[in-house]
Amino acid sequence: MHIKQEMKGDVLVVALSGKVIGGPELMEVKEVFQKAVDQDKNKVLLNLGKVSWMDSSGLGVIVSGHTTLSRAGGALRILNATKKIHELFIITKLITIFETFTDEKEALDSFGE
Amino acid sequence: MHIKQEMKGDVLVVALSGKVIGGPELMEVKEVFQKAVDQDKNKVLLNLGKVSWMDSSGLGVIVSGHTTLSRAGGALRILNATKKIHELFIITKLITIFETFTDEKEALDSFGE
Amino acid sequence: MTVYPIELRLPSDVSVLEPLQLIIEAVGKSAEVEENDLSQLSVAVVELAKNAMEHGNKNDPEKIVTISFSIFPNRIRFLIDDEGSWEPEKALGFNPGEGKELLLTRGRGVLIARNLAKWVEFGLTPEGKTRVTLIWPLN
Amino acid sequence: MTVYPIELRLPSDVSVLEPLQLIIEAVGKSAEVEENDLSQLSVAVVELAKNAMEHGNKNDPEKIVTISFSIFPNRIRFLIDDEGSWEPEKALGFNPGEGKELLLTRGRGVLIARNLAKWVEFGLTPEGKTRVTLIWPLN
Ligand SMILES: Nc1ncnc2c1ncn2[C@@H]1O[C@H](COP(=O)(O)OP(=O)(O)O)[C@@H](O)[C@H]1O
Ligand SMILES: Nc1ncnc2c1ncn2[C@@H]1O[C@H](COP(=O)(O)OP(=O)(O)O)[C@@H](O)[C@H]1O
Repeated sequence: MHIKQEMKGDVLVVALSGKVIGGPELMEVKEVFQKAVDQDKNKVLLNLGKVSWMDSSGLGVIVSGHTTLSRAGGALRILNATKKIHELFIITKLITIFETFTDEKEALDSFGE
Repeated sequence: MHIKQEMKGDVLVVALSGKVIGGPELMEVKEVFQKAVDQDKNKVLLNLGKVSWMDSSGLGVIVSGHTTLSRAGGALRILNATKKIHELFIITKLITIFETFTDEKEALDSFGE
Repeated sequence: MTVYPIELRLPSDVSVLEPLQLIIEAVGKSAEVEENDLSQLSVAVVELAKNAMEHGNKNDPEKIVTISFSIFPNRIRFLIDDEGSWEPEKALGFNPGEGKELLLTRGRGVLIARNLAKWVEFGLTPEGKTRVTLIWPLN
Repeated sequence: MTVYPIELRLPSDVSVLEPLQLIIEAVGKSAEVEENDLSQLSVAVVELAKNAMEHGNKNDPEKIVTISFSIFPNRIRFLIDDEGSWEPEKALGFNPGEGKELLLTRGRGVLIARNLAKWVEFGLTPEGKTRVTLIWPLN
């Protein structure tokens, strides 16, 4: 798994790629969200477009990010979840709490509303 | 593994495809050679171009085919061995007893010489 | 035709998860599971293997998770055994996803495995250890 | 860093060869063996596994071949154990390929495994059973 971070306007875009399978790597993702809040960047767009494999551990970290960011008055939104990852959001009903996008501009704009 | 047979002039072209890994399948290949001799088709060109995996069991059957056909006054020649299969022929020195070709016409013509 | 199971014995350590995921997809491939379904199969099995390591074996790398699989003409059967002795009834009705539970960071593994694999059954081996059976139909 | 081995237990039956080939390539993949070298790795291991089934276990499906593998940073180590007790010296000098021997239909497995894997060592387990060690370097 790789993590790439980039500011676009006042939104932190975090792009994961590869396999999100568990172990110490997942802690890193959790820390990214915590650090974002610490630095007052609490609008985060998580790009999952290049994630080739993910299971419930990945979802757990995403939920924890959601909680961390919401509490700080921000939000975590999802970009480009593949069909299979989208299915996991549906199975677990997480789809009801996450806004998901397939267009980056639209996703970034949504934070301004 | 699949076996395809086709007469081209007086040469029987036997094309293997897929994995040549062992078990009852290998017996089938052996029988193809035996049957060819029984039917007086003892010039056989073995096309390995579509074999994705092969080990020493495959080589064993090819050697047995060589012996069967040579004894009947014919020959077994090899067409389109992939780089990896060619390497097996080199490692085992079988390259010294088999004529190998990368061009079908040339291979077919070689039987007439 | 007798079907002989192949057994995979894994120490309870996160380092095995990645090879495990690829191995399970290799098993699926050899049973001719469609390319596009392989990752769903591996997600389901890895979820259950993680549970076995974590809840059954308390992440003790000396404790083994055994995954045995048999490829039948119409299905693959996976048996996922750990060294714990769970009361399987606890698995019944476990289903987060309403109200506040939605925000728990865990508790989704069984739900996902059950949804992807259609048939996941919790039980015990004859020796009284936790055994999860997952059936993956082939067509 | 402790490296924990994963163990694969295979009944001595030809039906396991195809899943085994794919599983070994999955192991290679997870150790980042180059795509193009995967089939050489699987040929080498399958050759040795076939020998273990055939010569060690006399093709008795009740007898098990155990392949355990450990992925180290610079190599994968495979241990291929069967239930026989071979005198390993017999493996030394075994090398067909001269004169009449060239036309034998068998006897090429070890030669091929040794050439593809660079390091193949015959020995015995502490219990006196046949163990073949194959080391696949990683770069
Ligand atoms: N193999 C097992 N041994 C013991 N308990 C288990 C096992 N598998 C699942 N469980 C129990 O079922 C619960 C639900 O599992 P799961 O849905 O995967 O969520 P999580 O593992 O994230 O808690 C676990 O918290 C655990 O209590
Ligand atoms: N695991 C084993 N147990 C006992 N004998 C073995 C084992 N592996 C190899 N051998 C011996 O070494 C010989 C050479 O093996 P190999 O080169 O693979 O040729 P083949 O298996 O075709 O005879 C075998 O014929 C057998 O006598």
